Amino acid sequence: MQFKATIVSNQEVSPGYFRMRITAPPELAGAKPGQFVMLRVRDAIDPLLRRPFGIFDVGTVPSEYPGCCSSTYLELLYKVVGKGTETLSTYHHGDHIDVIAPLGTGFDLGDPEEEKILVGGGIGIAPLYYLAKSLVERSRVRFFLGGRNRDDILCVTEFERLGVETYVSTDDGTLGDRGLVTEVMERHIREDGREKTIYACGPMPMLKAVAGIARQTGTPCQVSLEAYMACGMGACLGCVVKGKDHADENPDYRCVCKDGPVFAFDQLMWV
Amino acid sequence: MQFKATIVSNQEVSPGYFRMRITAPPELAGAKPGQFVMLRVRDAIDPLLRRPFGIFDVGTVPSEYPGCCSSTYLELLYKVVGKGTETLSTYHHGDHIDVIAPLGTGFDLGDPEEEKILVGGGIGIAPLYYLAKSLVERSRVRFFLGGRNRDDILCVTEFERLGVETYVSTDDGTLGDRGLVTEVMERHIREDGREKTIYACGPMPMLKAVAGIARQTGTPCQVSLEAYMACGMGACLGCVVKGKDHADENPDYRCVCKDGPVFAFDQLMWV
Amino acid sequence: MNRPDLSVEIAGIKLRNPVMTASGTFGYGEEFAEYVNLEKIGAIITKGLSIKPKAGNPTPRIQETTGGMLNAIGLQNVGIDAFIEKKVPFLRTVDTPAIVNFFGNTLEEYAELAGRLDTIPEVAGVEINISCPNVKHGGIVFGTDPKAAYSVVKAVREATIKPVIVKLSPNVTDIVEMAWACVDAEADALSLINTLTGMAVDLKTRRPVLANVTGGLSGPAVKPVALRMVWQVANAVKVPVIGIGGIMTGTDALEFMLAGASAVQVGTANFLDPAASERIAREMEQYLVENGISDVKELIGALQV
Amino acid sequence: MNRPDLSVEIAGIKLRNPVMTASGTFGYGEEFAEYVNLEKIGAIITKGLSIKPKAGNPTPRIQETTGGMLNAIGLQNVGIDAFIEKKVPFLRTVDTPAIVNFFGNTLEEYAELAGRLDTIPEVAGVEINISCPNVKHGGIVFGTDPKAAYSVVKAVREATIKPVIVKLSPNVTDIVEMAWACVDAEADALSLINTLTGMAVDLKTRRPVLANVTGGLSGPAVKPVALRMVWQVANAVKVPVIGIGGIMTGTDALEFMLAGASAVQVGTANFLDPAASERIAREMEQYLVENGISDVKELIGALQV
Ligand SMILES: Cc1cc2nc3c(=O)[nH]c(=O)nc-3n(C[C@H](O)[C@H](O)[C@H](O)COP(=O)(O)OP(=O)(O)OC[C@H]3O[C@@H](n4cnc5c(N)ncnc54)[C@H](O)[C@@H]3O)c2cc1C
Ligand SMILES: Cc1cc2nc3c(=O)[nH]c(=O)nc-3n(C[C@H](O)[C@H](O)[C@H](O)COP(=O)(O)OP(=O)(O)OC[C@H]3O[C@@H](n4cnc5c(N)ncnc54)[C@H](O)[C@@H]3O)c2cc1C
Ligand SMILES: Cc1cc2nc3c(=O)[nH]c(=O)nc-3n(C[C@H](O)[C@H](O)[C@H](O)COP(=O)(O)O)c2cc1C
Ligand SMILES: Cc1cc2nc3c(=O)[nH]c(=O)nc-3n(C[C@H](O)[C@H](O)[C@H](O)COP(=O)(O)O)c2cc1C
Ligand code: FES
Ligand code: FES
Repeated sequence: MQFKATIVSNQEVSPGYFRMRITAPPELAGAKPGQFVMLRVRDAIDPLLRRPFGIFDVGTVPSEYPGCCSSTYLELLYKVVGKGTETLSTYHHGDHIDVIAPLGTGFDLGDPEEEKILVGGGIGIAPLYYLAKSLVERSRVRFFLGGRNRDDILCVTEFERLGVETYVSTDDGTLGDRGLVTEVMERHIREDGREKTIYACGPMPMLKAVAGIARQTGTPCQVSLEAYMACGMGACLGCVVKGKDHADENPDYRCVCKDGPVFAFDQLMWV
Repeated sequence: MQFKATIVSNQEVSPGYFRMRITAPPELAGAKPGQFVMLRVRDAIDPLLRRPFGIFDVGTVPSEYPGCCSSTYLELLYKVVGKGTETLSTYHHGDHIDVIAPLGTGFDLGDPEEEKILVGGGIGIAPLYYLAKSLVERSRVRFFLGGRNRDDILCVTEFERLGVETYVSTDDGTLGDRGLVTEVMERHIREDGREKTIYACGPMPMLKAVAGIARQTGTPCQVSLEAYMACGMGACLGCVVKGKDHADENPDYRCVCKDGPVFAFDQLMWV
Repeated sequence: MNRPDLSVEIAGIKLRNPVMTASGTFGYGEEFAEYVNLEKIGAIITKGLSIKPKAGNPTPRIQETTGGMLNAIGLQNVGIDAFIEKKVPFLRTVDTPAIVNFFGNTLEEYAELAGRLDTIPEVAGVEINISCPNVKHGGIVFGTDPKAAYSVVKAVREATIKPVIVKLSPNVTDIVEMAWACVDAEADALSLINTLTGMAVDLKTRRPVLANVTGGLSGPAVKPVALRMVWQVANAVKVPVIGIGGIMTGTDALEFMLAGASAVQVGTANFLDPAASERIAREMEQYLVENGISDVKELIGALQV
Repeated sequence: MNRPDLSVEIAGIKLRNPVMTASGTFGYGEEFAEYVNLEKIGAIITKGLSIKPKAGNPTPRIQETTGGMLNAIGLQNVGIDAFIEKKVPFLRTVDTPAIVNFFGNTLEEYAELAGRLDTIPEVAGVEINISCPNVKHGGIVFGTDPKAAYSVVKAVREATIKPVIVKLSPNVTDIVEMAWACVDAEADALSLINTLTGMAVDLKTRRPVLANVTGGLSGPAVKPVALRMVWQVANAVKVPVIGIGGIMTGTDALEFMLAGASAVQVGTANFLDPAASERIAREMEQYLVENGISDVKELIGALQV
């Protein structure tokens, strides 16, 4: 659905990373982890297109006035990389923004009995918090979180507060283990033989490594992808990725916006 | 010169009309009445071009800190008509804006002995306040101010405080006399035989009427024109008006930005 | 005042208002049903169709530019069989004309597809894309050479009795010459403009941003070019002209009508505001009401030059 | 690291850096002297010149559009006599090459003007405007027909030994064909793009905004089209190509160089930021320093496709 949201708060949580809370209609309380929003950053033509962001969290707070109904909010976590996110970062409590949400399919929460392994690279943790929140009530959840340096490591406390075991690694060793998050994750999951599912979001090289590990270890794995998007609703075909059966004569393109952004890793063509 | 100014204040003085004070380098204290500024409304591409505004006032205030030097300010008076002025109207104390000023030639203050007649239509009064301030020390000044209705009549008190005799008229009679400002002005100036000069700024039909009166009564008259501008410095030739000798074979185009915006009425071709 | 009359007729297709959705920016209608009341717009034009399914270009396929966007989708589409099976059933439920945009790689393909579309009752008319700049053999020749345009329009004309709209490419020296060729071949209406060919470069990677290198520019950035071409063509031909290019508001749409368009298409605007087409129709109606104009057709070509 | 080398040579004209100012947007240099250190830019290209003074079009002559602007100045200029008398003396005082952009109404006028410019020592080279879309007989034919372009370039070539740059119009089906024609006629370099023909309409008055009805579109809106054409032409010809169209920043300029331009021109940007040309040269230098590139010429055509 399309709605005008009011910005509740917009805070820089680490240099260049912001966490923003916006109001939402009650229907949004039903958004699934892994779904995303399209924001119209300004009510003008620059930037022109909407910008996609994962849903970091969804919640409902009781009204401040007794007898009034409660209100729903959405949270986003974003990194400033260009003019859209720069503009977003200037917004204050009380400013308004046009939102389309929830979009896309979400993560499949799967079997509660099995263990859940979450892997996030940099800003790729954005959709994983709401996922962790939904999973941790029913399953054991371990969260592997990596970045180039300590500034890229966000919201560890929030994840730990959920009761999620959190493992941090950075490329330069400035926080947690030194090394790639995928290496750390692989070491841990190879140790035990429990049934598990991997959920991953982050840069493409990380996702490729995760998919490789999933294939080798025979572990089910869901990945959340990014792509340039114009419409966000499966109409423009700008955001496609190749599905596993893709061939030029018999195209199997999937829309990241509509068929995804979450895909089972074995549904995609990784080369 | 080009400089970054800080906005000191930006107040709505009548519905849709704003008065804005910005900081300026000390050199601006030498700006002449009738000169103008080009503002870059946003440091972005929308709006793309700078917007021209007359200088409503210039002044110098002593510093708040003893021993520190004094500081210069510029004031603008503007009407919200489109996206540039709309954006301007949202600025607050402390915001910054890129300015080129002073531009153009100003009014010729002429002989102090003669009487000065100022005629302003709507937002056309913007350059007349600073002019009145400069004239009133030396000459008798009468100011005729017209608008469609009372909301278009601005800053009467400010003019009166200078010691200027102010005559208000509106098309609908909601403030001052009912009727066109040019009719009111004509009635007054025909009454006496004193030497005078007319200074006028406002919409084209008003300026044409003023020029007609000046011609008939043989009164010297300076008009301040508006035009679409791109550069403001005589380079693009976007803003030209026809000079009195204009012919297609022998063009006599004058740049409003550089040769004007103030012209002696008899230097222009009025048809 | 009574509600103003917004209806127009294009090549025999009756539209409740002049706002259609541009091909490739509105999917098959269904995708936008949640955001737009499809029965409040003039017509739905569906994504460019070919006989066989088409893969399109590698990604990245889109890039924002100043005031516009580049796309190099490469005409990915489901092909006519899947269209009939999966898309037509939805269109049948909507009481708004569906116009099918299509293309071929050869004259024969154009004619074959036109023939098959002719048999589908849900298809109110066809729009021939002779101008897609993305596909090497998918229109580039037809769209920039008047003789080729003539023959493709002729071939389609002979294969269908449905109204035939020809969509013109702006990437030509003389748009009027192209328009004449299409009208000579008995096009019922012309729509313009398709996208201007452009390119974006990434300084960091030293590569073109689009995998296809070049792409089609659309959005408000191209509106002045579109208006100019619509004005030129509307002054030169007798068939109705449909204005396309950077239309974001009711005012934009009405400007195209003044320049001579009998209807308009809304493309890129659907991405920023999925309800754009319905909103634009509403804004047009508001304008008519506020200005006491009883019939939008009064404005067609009413520009005083 | 030593300061990187930003110098380039275009048709024998040595430039300290690749940034020139585009004709018509920088007057005769003098107008901007207060805002730009003219000795920090590559070259000054002066306002389009004709033999006799030219009145240009009625006003309004300019209109802002989304991400760009339309102009229909109509080539108003002082004529060659006043140019020599009033503008050359200033240019003489500036240690930066001055390139004179000019046009004629006939082949003979082009040749005559080229001959007169040939005798002025302060003129480092000439840029032929064969592409102005505003004046009915002032370039529209020369700029869109390869044969006419060939003959005008040939006529100029024979009238001057100064470096000859030909400025191409983007309003053509095939820009490469135009480029070839000019190179065949021995142009020393090509510059592109001139403005795209566009139009704006005022709904309130129901009139065209520009008195001339149509005008030339420039600014960031046209950059994708300009980049595409520069890339096409640079890949097709051996002479240096000068990139023009919507350049606002050092990054924009470097993108054009990757696409194959040996130098660039800055037009509309001078209006928003009168110091734009100097700033863009500085930003280019900064980029080279930050990326350890010792010579800007390494980037020319370095796009990996
Ligand atoms: C489904 C989805 C969910 C996303 N969730 C988040 C999120 O939760 N938090 C977050 O910070 N970011 C997220 N992104 C990425 C985010 O959309 C882009 O960072 C944002 O659109 C950039 O806008 P901009 O105007 O600031 O940058 P631009 O000026 O548009 O571009 C700056 C740089 O960012 C890159 N970029 C721009 N758009 C995208 C894109 N859509 N995908 C990948 N790279 C891009 C460009 O290549 C360029 O290098 C998500 C993207 C998708 C597709
Ligand atoms: C020398 C000069 C001095 C001026 N001084 C003042 C002043 O002191 N106070 C003030 O409020 N305005 C002044 N103006 C007019 C002011 O520049 C325009 O109102 C402003 O540029 C409009 O910008 P916008 O983006 O809000 O409107 P836009 O969206 O650009 O246009 C909105 C409407 O305003 C008209 N308009 C736009 N620009 C101009 C222009 N340059 N001249 C005339 N009409 C225009 C358009 O035709 C359109 O109808 C002056 C103009 C000039 C040339
Ligand atoms: C993503 C995208 C896909 C498009 N696909 C098609 C297409 O399949 N067939 C076609 O004729 N035009 C296609 N177009 C062109 C549009 O229909 C329209 O002509 C163009 O975008 C200009 O209008 P606009 O500025 O309103 O977007 C496409 C445009 C975009 C942006
Ligand atoms: C106001 C204006 C006047 C121009 N006059 C000329 C001219 O006299 N001769 C010419 O060859 N190009 C002229 N041009 C075109 C520019 O030189 C340049 O090619 C075009 O503006 C594109 O560059 P830009 O997007 O950086 O402005 C003019 C452009 C503008 C905006
Ligand atoms: S963004 Fe348009 S189809 Fe996915
Ligand atoms: S605004 Fe450019 S010459 Fe006056």
